[in-house]
Amino acid sequence: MIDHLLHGGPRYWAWLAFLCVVIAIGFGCYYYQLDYGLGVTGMSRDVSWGFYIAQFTFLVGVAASGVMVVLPYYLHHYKMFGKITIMGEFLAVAAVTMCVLFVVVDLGQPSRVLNVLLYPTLNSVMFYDIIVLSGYLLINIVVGWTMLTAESNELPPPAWVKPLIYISIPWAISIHTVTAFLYSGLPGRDYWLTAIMAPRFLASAFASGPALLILIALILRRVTSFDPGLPALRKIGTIVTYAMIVNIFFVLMEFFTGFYSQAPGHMASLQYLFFGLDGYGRLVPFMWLAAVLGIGAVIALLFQRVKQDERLFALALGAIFVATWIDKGLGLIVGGFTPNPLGDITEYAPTLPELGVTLGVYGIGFLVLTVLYKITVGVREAQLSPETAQQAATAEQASPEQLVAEAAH
Amino acid sequence: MAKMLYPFLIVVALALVGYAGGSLPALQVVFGIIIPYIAMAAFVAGFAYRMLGWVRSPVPFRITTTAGQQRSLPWIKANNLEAPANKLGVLGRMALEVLLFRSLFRNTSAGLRGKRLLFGEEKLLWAGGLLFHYSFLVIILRHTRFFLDPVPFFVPWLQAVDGFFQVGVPAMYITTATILVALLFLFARRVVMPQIRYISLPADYFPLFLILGIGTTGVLMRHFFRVDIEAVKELALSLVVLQPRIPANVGPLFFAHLALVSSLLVYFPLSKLMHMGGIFLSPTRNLTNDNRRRRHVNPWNYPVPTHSYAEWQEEFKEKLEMAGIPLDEDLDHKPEMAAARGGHA
Amino acid sequence: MRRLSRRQFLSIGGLVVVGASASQVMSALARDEKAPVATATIRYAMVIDPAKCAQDPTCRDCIDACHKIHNVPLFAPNAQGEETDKAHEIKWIWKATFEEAFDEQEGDNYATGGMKEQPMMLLCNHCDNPPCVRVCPTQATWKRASDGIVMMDFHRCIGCRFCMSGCPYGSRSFNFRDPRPFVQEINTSFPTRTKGVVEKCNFCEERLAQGQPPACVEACRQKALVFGNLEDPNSEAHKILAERLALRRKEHLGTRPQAYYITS
Amino acid sequence: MYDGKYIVPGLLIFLAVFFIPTAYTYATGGPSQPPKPALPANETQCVESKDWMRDNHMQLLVQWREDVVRNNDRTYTSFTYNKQYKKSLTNTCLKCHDNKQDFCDSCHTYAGVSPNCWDCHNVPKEVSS
Amino acid sequence: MPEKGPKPEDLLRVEHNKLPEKDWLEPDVDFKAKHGNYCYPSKPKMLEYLGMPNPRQWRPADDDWKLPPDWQEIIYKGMQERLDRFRSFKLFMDICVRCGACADKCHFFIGSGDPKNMPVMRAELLRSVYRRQHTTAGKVLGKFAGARDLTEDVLKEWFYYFYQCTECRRCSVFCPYGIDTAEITMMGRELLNLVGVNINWVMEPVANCYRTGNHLGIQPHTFKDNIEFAADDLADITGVKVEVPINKKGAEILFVTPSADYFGSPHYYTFLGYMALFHEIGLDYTMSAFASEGGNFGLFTSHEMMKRLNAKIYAEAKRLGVKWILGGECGHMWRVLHQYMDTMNGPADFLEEPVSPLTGTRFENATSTKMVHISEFTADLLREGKIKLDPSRNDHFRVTYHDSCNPARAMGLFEEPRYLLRSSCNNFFEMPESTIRERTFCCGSGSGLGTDENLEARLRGGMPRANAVQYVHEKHGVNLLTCMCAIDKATLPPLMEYWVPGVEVAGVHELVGNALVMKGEGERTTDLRGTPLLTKEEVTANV
Repeated sequence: MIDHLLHGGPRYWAWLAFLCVVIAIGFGCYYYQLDYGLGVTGMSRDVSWGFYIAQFTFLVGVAASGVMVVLPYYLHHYKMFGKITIMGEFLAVAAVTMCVLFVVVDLGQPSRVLNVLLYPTLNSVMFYDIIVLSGYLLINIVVGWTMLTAESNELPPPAWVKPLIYISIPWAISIHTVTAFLYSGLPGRDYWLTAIMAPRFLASAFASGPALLILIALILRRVTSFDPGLPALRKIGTIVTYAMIVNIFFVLMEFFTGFYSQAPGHMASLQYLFFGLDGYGRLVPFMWLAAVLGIGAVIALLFQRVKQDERLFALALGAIFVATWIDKGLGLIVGGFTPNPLGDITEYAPTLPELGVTLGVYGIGFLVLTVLYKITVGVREAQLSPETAQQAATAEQASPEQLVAEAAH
Repeated sequence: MAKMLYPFLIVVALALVGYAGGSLPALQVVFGIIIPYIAMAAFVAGFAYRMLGWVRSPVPFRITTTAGQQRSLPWIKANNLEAPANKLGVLGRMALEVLLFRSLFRNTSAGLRGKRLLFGEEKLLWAGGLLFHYSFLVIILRHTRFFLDPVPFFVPWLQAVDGFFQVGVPAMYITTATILVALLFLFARRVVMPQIRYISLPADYFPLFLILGIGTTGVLMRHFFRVDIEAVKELALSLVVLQPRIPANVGPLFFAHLALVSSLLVYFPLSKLMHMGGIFLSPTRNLTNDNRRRRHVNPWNYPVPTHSYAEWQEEFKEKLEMAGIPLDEDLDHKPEMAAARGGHA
Repeated sequence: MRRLSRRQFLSIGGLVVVGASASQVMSALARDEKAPVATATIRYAMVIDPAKCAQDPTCRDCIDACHKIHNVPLFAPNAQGEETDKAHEIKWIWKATFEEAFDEQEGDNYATGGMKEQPMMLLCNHCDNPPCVRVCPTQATWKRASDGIVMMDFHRCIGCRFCMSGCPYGSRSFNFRDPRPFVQEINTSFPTRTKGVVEKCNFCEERLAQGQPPACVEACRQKALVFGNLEDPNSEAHKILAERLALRRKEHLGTRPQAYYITS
Repeated sequence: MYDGKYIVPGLLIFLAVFFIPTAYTYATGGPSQPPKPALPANETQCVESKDWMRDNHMQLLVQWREDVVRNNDRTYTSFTYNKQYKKSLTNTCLKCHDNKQDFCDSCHTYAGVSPNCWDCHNVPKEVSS
Repeated sequence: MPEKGPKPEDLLRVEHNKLPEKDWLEPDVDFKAKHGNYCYPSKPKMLEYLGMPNPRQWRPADDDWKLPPDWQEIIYKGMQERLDRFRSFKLFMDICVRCGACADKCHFFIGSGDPKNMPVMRAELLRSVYRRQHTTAGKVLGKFAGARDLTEDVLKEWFYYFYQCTECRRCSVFCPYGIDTAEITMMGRELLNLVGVNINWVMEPVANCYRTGNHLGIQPHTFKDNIEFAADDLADITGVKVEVPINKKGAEILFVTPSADYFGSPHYYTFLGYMALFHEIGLDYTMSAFASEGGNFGLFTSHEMMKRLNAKIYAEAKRLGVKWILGGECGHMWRVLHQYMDTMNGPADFLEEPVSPLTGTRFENATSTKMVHISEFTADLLREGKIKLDPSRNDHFRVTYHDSCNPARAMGLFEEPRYLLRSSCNNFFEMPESTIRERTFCCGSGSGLGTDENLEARLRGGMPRANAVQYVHEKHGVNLLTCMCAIDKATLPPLMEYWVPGVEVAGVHELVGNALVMKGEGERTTDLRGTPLLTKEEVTANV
C-alpha cells in the first residue's frame, strides 16, 4: 500500500515539492526562533500565547472530523459514510500531528519537552491533554490503517478494531473537553472562565472539522478518481450546519451573560473583540467578518439549492471554516488575554517568522495528510468498478496521449 | 538455543577479558595498544583483501535486475532508477540502495488467509535497519571527538542535535536510544519470527550481541560508571598519532568497550558484515540495463562446440529437399566452434 | 412508596458514589499536593503600605535593588533608563496604579480611602492557592511547603507559559530572548536566565537562606515594605495586619494572595 | 582485477578515511598535550578527591542544584573529607576555580564537551573583565 | 487434470510459520515421499549426444546415484572455477545477512511451506559447502559457522531444491543486496551437471535443440508443414492467404520465435497473430528451419550450453544475410537474447542497426544486439498508425496480463504489451499490484520444470499466480490470462484448469491478431482460436 506513494503524476510530485518548500521555509523560521527566542513572534508578556496555541486549539477541533463520520457509520450503521470514514480518521491524524507540533514550536525550551513525561504532573490539565491527544492520534492511526488494510484486501476488518472504534468516539469528545479545560479552568481570565467553553469547543469542532473534510473530499473528487458520493457530503454538510448553529448560539450566550450582567471582566474581552476597547480594536473587522461569514453560511446552507450546487456548497463550507478559524484560531486566544490582568491592552499580531513557522507546521500536516490520502486513494482506485478502474489505470499509466505529452516534455 | 547462547557468552567473555585486562596495569598495554592496533590493521587489510577478492572475479554478463520500465521506444516513459539505461541511473539506483535501502522498502509479507493469498505491509525491517545503520553512523561520527584534535566543527553540532533532548547529565543522545531499540528489534525478530529463527546462524546473533555489547558498555561509561574521559581521549589520540601510551586512570570499563570494538573490527572482514563493501559490487544493481544497446564483454568468453548449419543441412538434406526448403550450396562442412569474440579466450 | 428495583437502586447508588468521588478528585486536582495547610510554621508574606510609598513618587529603590540582585534584564532602555520594549519586559517587582492593581475596585473611591492616588508595588503574590502551580505540567514552579514561597526551577521550565495564563496578577515574565546581554550589571552570585523560561519574584529565597531580608525590603527607605512570617504572632507583618485593614488583589478568585496592601 | 578503475580509487578513499585522524591531527599542529587544568593557587583540596571529581563532577553539580533549588538543602558534606561545603556552583566551585578558561574549558574543549551551565551561571572573572 | 492427487483445498493448507525443529544443516530429502515434486533424470543418450559427463541410468529415489568416484573433487574444482569466473557467485556467497526479506517472496515457499524453498535457504545449501571449503570460520568451526561437508545427502538436497527454483528472480527484487537466487541456482545446476545429475525435461530439449534446431525436435519438413497448415487456418478465419518465407536469403528481417509457437497450443494462435500482422504490413522477413527456436534450455543447464545453443541465431542471420532479427513472445528466450547473446556470440557486426521498415523508427535500445522484441516492434507500428485494430473483436474476453518473469525482471518490458492489450481489447484488468510488473509471480514451471512428474510442485509453485488470477476472475469476470512467454502458455493452462477453471491462456499477439483489421479480409465470425465472436446484440447487452 505504501508503494502508492512512489507512483503519481506530475501534479502529485509538484504538490509534494511545494509542501517541502513550505516545510523548509518553516524550518528556517523555526531555526531563527530557536536561536533568538520567542521574541521573534508577536507574543508579549501580556498576550503570552499567540498564533501557535490558537492554531493548536483550532486544529483540535478539526480533528473532530473523524468522529462526526465515524459515529453515524459505526454506531448507526449509516452506510453512506462508508467511503469517507477513513478519510475522516486520517484527517484527524494530520490535525493532531499539527496540534502536537504547534505546542512544540510554542515552547520556550523545546529541548526540555520530555520533562512533561519525566515529571508527570497530575494537577496540570496539560498532562491530560497530552494523554488524550496522543491517545487520539494513536487510535486514529491504528483504526484508519487497519480499516484501510482490510479494505485493500477486501476483507472485513479484524474484530479487535470494533472496540477501539467505540472508544474513539468518547475519546474524540475528550480531546475537545480537555483542551477547553486548558482555558476554562484559569481564574482571572474571564473570557475563558465559562462553563460552556467545552460545549463551545465541541460545537465549533463539529462545524469546522467536517467542513474541511467535505472541502477536501470535493477537491479529491476533481483531482482523483476517488468519489465518496455527493449525497454523503451533503449529509455531512447538514451536520456542519447544525453544529454551526449551536456554535453561534453559544457565542450569543456569552454576549448575554457579559452584557446583561454588566460584569466588567465578562464584557471587556467581547468589547475588545467586537467593538474595540480603549481605542484598541485590531481584531474588530476580523470578528465581524467571522460573524457575517458564519451566520451567512448557515442561512445559505439551510437552502437545499445551495447544497445541490457544488460550488455554492463549497463556498458556504469555506465560509464556515474561515469563520470558526477566526473565532477560535484568532479571537479566542487573543481575546482571553485582552485586556491583561491589570486592565491594560497590548495588541497582538503575528510576525513574519511566526507565520513562517505556522505555515511550516501546516506544511507538515498537509504532507501527512497527502501521504495518507495518497495511499487511501491508491487503494481505492485499485478497487473501483471495472470501467472506472480502467480509465483510472489508463490515465495513471500509459495512455497514448499522456505518453506523447510526456515524451514531448 | 545454542545458536543464540554461545554467541552471547562469547560476547560476555570478550567484555570480561577486556575488563580484566584493563584492571591489570601490566596488561593495559596489550588491551589498550597492541590489540586495538592489530584489530585496526586486521580490519583495514581484511576489508581490502575481501574487496579485492571479489574484484578478482570478473562480471562476465550484465545481469541487471529490472524493477521498472526499460528504455525502449521514445514515447514510453522509462524508469531510469529501477531499470537504469545509463550511468546516472545506476548512480541514482545505487544511492537509493545504499542510503535508503530501496529494495528493502519494497518488502511485503505474504500469507494465506482462507483461500486468498494476501500481501501485507512489512516496513518494519526496513525501518529497523535504517534506524540501526544511521544511528551507528552518527555514533561513529560523534566518536571522532576522541580521535581528532582539535575537535572539528561538526562534532559539537552533531552532539547538540543528537543530544537535543536534555535528559540526564550528561545528556542522553537520541542515537543511543535508537540504536539500542533497533538492535533489540533486529534481535527480537530473529527470535520471534519462526522463518527468521530457522534461517539464523550463530553468525547472525554474534554481531548483534557484539554491537549491543559495545553500546551497553558505552552507555554504562557515559551514564552510570563514569570513566575519565580525558584519559580516554589521550589514549585514543595517542593511538591515532602513532605514539601510543597508556595514561593513568583509564577505567577498566573502557577496556571492555575497547575489547568489544576491537573484536568487531577483527570480525568484520571475516563475516557477513562485509555487506558494507559488497553492496557496491552487486551486479544485479550496479549495472545498466542497456544490454542490447551496448555490448558487454566477457573476459573469459571461451569458444564452445556448436552444431553448424552445414552439419545440420547435411543431416536433414533429404527432408529439406522434400519439403522444398532451399539448400545452401556454398558451405564449409567442418564442425564449428562458436567464436570467443571480443574477449581474450 | 414505589419500591426501587435492584437495578435502579444500583444505578442511583453508583451515581452518588461517582458524584462524591468526582468532587474529591476535582478538588484534589485543583490543589497542589505539596501545598501547606495549617501545619506549616512559616508563612511568608509581604505587607505593603502604599501611603508610605506615595511619599516619594520617583523612588525606585526596591525595584532597582531587586532587579540588580537578580540580574533582571532591561531591554532597550530609554534615556531615563526605563524599559521601552514593554512587550517583552521582565519584572519581579514594579509600580502600578491602583486601577491596575485592583481593577475590580474601579470606580469606587470611597471604600479605599486615598489609596486610589497611591502607587501600588506589585510582585508575585506567593498565593496560598496558586493557579500557576496548579497548571504547570512539569512542576517547574511549585509551592515550597516549608515557608509558602512559590518557587521557580529555571532548569525544569519548558517555557510553555501556562503559568502566565494561569496567573491572574500578571506577575510572571517570560524570557522572549537571551536576557544576558541586557543585564546592566551582572551580580555574579546569582544566575541569569536563559531564553525561553518564565521567571518571577522569589521572595529572595536565596537571601532568606542566608538570614537576610528580601532585597526590596532592605532597600526601601520609607519602610513601606514589611516582610515576615504570618504564622509568627510576634512578627511585624503579623502585627500590622492584626491592626490595620488590608486589601488583597482579586480575593474573589480564591488564590489567597500573600501580598497585603494596607489601606490608609 | 576487473573494474579496477572504480574499485581501486574506492578502496583508496576507504583507506584514506582511516588516516584522516592522523593526518588531521598532525596538520593542525600535532597532538596537543592532554590538558593540565589550572588548579587554584590557594587551595589544595576539592570537595571530593581529584579523581572522583574528574569523573563525576557533572552529576555532583546536578545533585547540588536539585538539592538547593527544590529542597532548600544547601549544605554538602564531603564523603571523602567529611567537611561541609555550601552547595553552589558560582559561590563554592568558582570561588577557587576562578578561571573557567584555564580550568573548565581546558578539558571540555579537549574532549569536545559543551555543557550549558554557562548559559545562566556567571563566571565572576569573566563578568568583571 | 489428474483425478487422483491432491485437491486444491488440500494444497492450500500450507503452514508458513510452523517450521521444523530440526536444524537445516541436516540434509533431509525423502525422495520416495516427495514423489510429484521432482523431475526424472536425464536419459543417458541425451548427455552422450551433447558430450556431457556421467551419462547413466539412475533414479532420485535410489540410494546410489552412481556418482563418479571423485565426484566431490569435481564439484570442489567446479566451484572454485565458478568463483573465479563469476563475481556474482562469489559475492552472493559472502554478503547475505539472512535478513529474511526474501523468505516469503518465493512462489515455491508460499505454495509449499517447505522452509528450504526460502530463497535464502536455497542459497545456504550452497553456502554451507562454500563456507566449509573457502572460509576460515567454516573450516575451523564447522556447523557452528553454518558450514557442512559435501555429502551425498547434501548433493541430493541440491538436486531437489535447485530443480525447485524457476530462476524467476522475484526474490532478487526484494533483496537489499540484490542477491539473485537465479544466479545461485544456475551455479548449483552447473555443479550438478558436472557429475551427471540433471533432469530429462531440460536435457532432452537441449539435445533436440542442438540437433534439429528446436526443443521439440521438429525436423525441417514438419516445420514447414506446420507453418503452411497455420497459413491455411488463418485463411479460413480471415479470408486472407499469407505466405511465410523459410530460409529465404536476403530477406530484411529474420524472425525467431519459440518452437512451441508453431507446434503447441495455445501458442499457435499467437503465431497466427504474427502471420496476420506480418502479412498485413508486408514485412520482408524470413523464418529459419535451422534457427527455428528462440527458447534456450541451455540457460537451465550451464552458461556453456547456453552459448552453444544460442550461437545458431547469429550464424543463421549471417548466412541468410538479413539486416536484423525480430524475436517472438518468449520469456527465458529473451533473458538470453537480452542479457547474454551479444556478450556470448557477438558482436553482431554483420547486421545493421534495426530500423522498422514501415515507420522508420530506429530501435535505439537494440543497436548492438540487433534483435528487437515483437511487442516493441508492434507497439511502434500501432503508435505510428501503420495498423488498425478493432478491439471489439475481443469483447468476448475479459483480459488480464501476466508479466512473464524474464521480460519483467531481466528486460523491464512492462508497458509495450500493456499498450498493445489496451488497444486490442475493451476489457482489461490488472491483477493485484503485489503480483504484477516487477513483482510478478512465476507460473511455477519455468526453467525446465514444466513437466508432469513434478506436477504437485508446479501446482504449489503456481498457486500465487493462480490466486491472483482467481481474484480478478471472481471480481471482474476475467476469462483470459494473457502473457508473453512460451513456457507460460504451456504451463498456465493446466494451472488454471486446476485452480481457476474457466480462464484460458493466450499470447498478446493473439489478441492483436484478433483485432487486426486486414486489407481484403472477410467479416470475421470467430477469433483465431475458432471461438465465435459476440454478435452486435450481445455486445450491446454487455454494455
